Formats: sequence, C-alpha cells, structure tokens
Amino acid sequence: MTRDDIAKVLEAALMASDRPLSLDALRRLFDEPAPARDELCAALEGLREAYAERAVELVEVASGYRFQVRRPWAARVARLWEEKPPRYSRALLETLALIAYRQPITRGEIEEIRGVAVSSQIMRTLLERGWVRVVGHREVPGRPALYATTRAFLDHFGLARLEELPPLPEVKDLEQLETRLAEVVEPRETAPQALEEARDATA
Amino acid sequence: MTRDDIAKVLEAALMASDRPLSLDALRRLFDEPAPARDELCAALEGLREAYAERAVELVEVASGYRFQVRRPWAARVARLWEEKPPRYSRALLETLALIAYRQPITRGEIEEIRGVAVSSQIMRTLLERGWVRVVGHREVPGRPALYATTRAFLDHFGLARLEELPPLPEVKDLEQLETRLAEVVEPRETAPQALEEARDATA
Amino acid sequence: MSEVPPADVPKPLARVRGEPLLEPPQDLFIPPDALEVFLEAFEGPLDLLLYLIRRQNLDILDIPIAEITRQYMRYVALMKALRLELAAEYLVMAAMLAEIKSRMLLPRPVEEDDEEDPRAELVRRLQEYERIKVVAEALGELPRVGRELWPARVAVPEGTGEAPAPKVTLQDLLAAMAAVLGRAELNRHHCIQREPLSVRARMGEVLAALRPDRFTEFTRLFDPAEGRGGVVVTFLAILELLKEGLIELIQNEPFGPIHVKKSA
Repeated sequence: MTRDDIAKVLEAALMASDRPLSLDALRRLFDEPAPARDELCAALEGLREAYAERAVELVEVASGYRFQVRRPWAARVARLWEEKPPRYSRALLETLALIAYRQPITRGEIEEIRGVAVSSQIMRTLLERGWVRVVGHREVPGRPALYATTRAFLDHFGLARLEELPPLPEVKDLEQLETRLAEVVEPRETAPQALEEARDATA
Repeated sequence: MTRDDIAKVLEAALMASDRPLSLDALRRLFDEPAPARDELCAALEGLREAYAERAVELVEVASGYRFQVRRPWAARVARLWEEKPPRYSRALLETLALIAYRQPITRGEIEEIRGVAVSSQIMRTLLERGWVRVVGHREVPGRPALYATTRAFLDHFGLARLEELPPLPEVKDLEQLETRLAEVVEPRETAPQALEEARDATA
Repeated sequence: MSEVPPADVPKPLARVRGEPLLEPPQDLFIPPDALEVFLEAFEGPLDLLLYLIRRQNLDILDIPIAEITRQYMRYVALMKALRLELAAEYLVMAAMLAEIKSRMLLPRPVEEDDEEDPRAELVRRLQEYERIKVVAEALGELPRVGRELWPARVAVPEGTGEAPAPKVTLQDLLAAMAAVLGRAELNRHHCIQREPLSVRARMGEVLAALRPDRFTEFTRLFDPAEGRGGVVVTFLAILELLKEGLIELIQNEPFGPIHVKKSA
C-alpha cells in the first residue's frame, strides 16, 4: 500500500465516522501488517496540510482524531439545526422504549414485536448516545446480544431506578390478557382440563 | 461576502450536515440578500473540483448535495463498524422494484405481478425507512392505497433521479408471441395421460 | 429420468427452436432434504416456473407447456409429500397450467384466429415477472448508504453551534411503547406464523371441547400456561370457527361473561 493510499483510507474513515478515531482504531482499518504508528502519524500530518485551505480541519481531541468545521464557519452551520432541529425517528424511539420496558432484549426480539427490521444505524445511535449497552448474550444459535438501558438513560429522564418508568398505558396488551385470563380461570383445573379433553378427543 | 466565503460556508455546511442539502436549504444559510442560485451552483462546481484529489467527493442525490466517501475507499470504511448491514431479501427488493418502476401501484397489483402475497412486514419496512409512501388511493372498491417511492429512497441508493435506476429489460414483442408459440412443437402425448395429470394437479 | 433413447436412430423428444431435443433434461432431480431450502429460494410459482424454464436454456416464448407442467407438478407433489406449508398460489398455478394443457389438446379451428393461444397469458406474466426480477437483482447490487456509501459527517467544534442531541421526554417514550404494543396487537397473526401451533389443529380441539346443547365459558378454552402464542392460536381458532358458522358466541350483557357453544 502506497503512502498516498494510507492517507486516503485515513481520510475516508475520519470523514465517515461520527466519533473521533484513535490511532489504534485507525490501524485496524488495515490488513496485517498494518502501517506503523509513525507512518500513520506522518499520513495524518500530510492530511492536516492538505486541508489547510479548506473549511474543515483535522484536529486531535482527547479520544483521537477527527475532522471538524473550522471555527469561523461553525456559527453559520448552526443555522442548519435552527431550521431543522435533529429529531429521532419513530423507529428509534420505539426501539428504545422496547429496550427500556422489556430489557434485557435481543435485536431479533425487538424486530419480532415491531414487525419490522431494526436498522444497524438505530442500534449504533442508541449505543453511541450511551443510553443502551450490551449486557450479555442469549444462549441460542448466533448468541445474539442482549440490550439493556444504562445509568445515563435514567439520568436523562431524571429517574433514580427503572421501576420509576411510568406504567404502560391502557393497552389491550396480550400480557394483560394473559394475567386477566389467569385470574378469571382461577380454579386451576378448568381451562387446561377443557383443552386436555379436547386434545384427547382429536388425537 | 466574497466568492470564496460563499464556497467555504457551503463546504462547512455540507460536511457537517447529516442529510443532503438542497439549493434552497443552502441559500437559507446566508443573510438576505442571499447569493443567487447560479452563484451557488458555481461555488458547488468549484468545490467539486477542489475535492477532485480527495477521498471524499461532492455528489448530487435526489434531495440535494452531499459529500461522500469515494467508492474505492468505501470498503475500508465499512470496517469501522462490526456488522455489515444485511442484504435485502428478494421479496423486499422485488416489491421495492415494482413500486419504483410501476409507481403509483397498489399492493394488489404488486401481488398480481409477483404471483404471491406481499407480507405486511415488507410494506411496513419500506414505509418506515421512508423509501415508499402512500400518494393516493385507486378509485375502485376498497380504495386501495397507491404507493410511490420517495427522495429518501433515491438518496439511500446514491441516485439523483428515477431515470438513473437500472433500466428495465425490454419486453419481447408480444405480436411475435403468437407466431413463436405456434412454432413450438409439443412432445406428443395422449389425451388421457394429460387429463390425468390435470386432475392430479387440481385435486 | 433414466430412460435412454434408442441407440440407432434417436427420435427427438421435442423440437426446441427448430433443433431436435434428443435427451430429457438431466437437472431435474433434487434431493428431498434440499427441497425445503430450495423452496425458500423461490419467491412463488412464477419464480419456480422461470427456474424450470431457465434450467433448460429455454426461451420464455418457447415453453413446452406439457413438459414444464409435468416438472412443476412434480415439485408440487414433492412439497405435498413433505407436508411443507404450500402457499395457495402454487396450487392456483398448478390449476392454471393444467387448464392450459388441456385446452391445448383440443383441436383448434384453423380459421378462427380470435381465440388467443392459451399459453399467451402465462408467457406474458412470466415475462413481466422476469423483468421485475432482473431489476430487483440490479437494485440489490446498487451501492447503499451504510454499506458502500458513506456520507461525510464532520464534527462542529464545541461551543460554536454543534448539533444539539435530540431531546426525548418520558412522554415520547411512553407514546412509542403504546404504539408498539397497539400494533403488536394487530400483527399477532404474523408472529404466530413461526409458532409450532397450528390454528387448524386448535380449531379441532376447541370444537371437540364444545357441545351443541350446553354453553361453555369462553375463557375456559384458553390455557394461560401455553403463553402468548397459545392464547393467540386459540383465539384465532375461535374466530375461524365463528366465521365458518361452526360455533356460536353469546354475551348477555356488556362486559358480562362470554359463552360459546357448538352450532346445532
């Protein structure tokens, strides 16, 4: 890989990433043997110079490198948000709600309940926002990650613990149906018995 | 504001925005009197050239302009994220293709051409992604919804207009059809045999 | 498909585009255990038909209906034998093929040109479907945001006008959850497609538990121990029975208990 190719890979990744990238993260973009750290640093230095005349600049922040808008133009860019404040999609809010109320839950289970595929982008946004984390894996084929909400999630909503989440509204929720059925058919033998007889009859 | 300042504002905004920006949206970044459209277009053209040697490029998609990573470097960038978004199912792609190429179209019409039912999950996924929307209703009994694709659909695939979609294969001349069919020699078989098979099939 | 044409003067089985076809196609056998996977690869009867045609390098315009029908029927029979859940569309197509085939056996009056070749409609549908199939594949190959397309997302320095993080209130969260649950309610029958419980079998069970001369309390038909899926299947079975007029439901007062009996 030429020096210029290395610089191009770094440039592309730093442009596309929505968080700063550390040298280690940048190294992982390459096949082994990855460029040495000082090669990467030299490439980054080259990029910094290449963008000297542009409206964006390459800077180093605490957690790594990132491109950012140069200060004189930043205030102008802020008009974008004034005009259209960023909002979360319905899909994201519903995914977050399911994680909050049904945690721990896998992505597959969320998709099953919602009846729609959950995009990777949504999971990424929730993880990056720090509201959701992986707490384990379900021991089924594929070992899907189990998601739960975080401390930061509770803080954002001013809650001390999960139990303080508001109770679900009056939905004809199937679980309610199940509990209610369990109450109605309290004498335990009745319902199963009826079905058991039925099963015998059709067997 | 100098010509170069205009270009810098556009560059900064397009780099920072999380969605493509239309000419109108770009104009609103400036105080009145905002630059004329052709001034903006000239500035955009200048930006495109300025980035000719960079790993990102300025492109026009359906809802406006955006900077994106040039294709040769895109595969590398994908390594930043652990999981690759899955390919879409054939059922979803065929449904999407019918809506894109035959819009506006009802769900019933899609089912007729595909020869199978379209799952609600697919329609929901397409609607939720914002790739498809209801543009009206066919004035027949039941008033079924008419679906069409959106700009977001074109944006997602990096296209500026519907005409950039892969072309539909040409229809073979249907007038030829009858003659061609007449030429095909059916293997000889006896009538009783054929009728038997027909009976089996419909049983 | 093991018959061998006589060695001396092979008699063509058929003519394809004027060329004699001497041997039956060799690629029609599929091991039964592969069939399930194989069927999932098809998007429906038109797709299966196209596959059968393409495997033999035939043109859609040149379909030998008799042969294709025979092959198609073989798949349908296999699917039935393996008790795969056979979509109704496959049977509809089987009936259509059978009809075309039988119509082609009838002698056609030479002068009367107004009656269309029975194959024409099928060929038209196959062709239309194939075109869509081709562009759908092409669509699947297009670069996509998040796979091959990466829009630039450059930061804005702190304190100068960075994008505010979207705000979410508890109300938003609650409303979202209510919406999910409300919809999940509507979509129940989609979820249970994956359940091992069959509505048909449950219909039989429910019916057997009921009598024509006595009312049974509705709730007794449910077994909460079966969980969500079981409750839903039973509920669907009851609705289905009701639709078919096999049972009657009675509720004497609003919110009162519901009773069920078998129709007399």
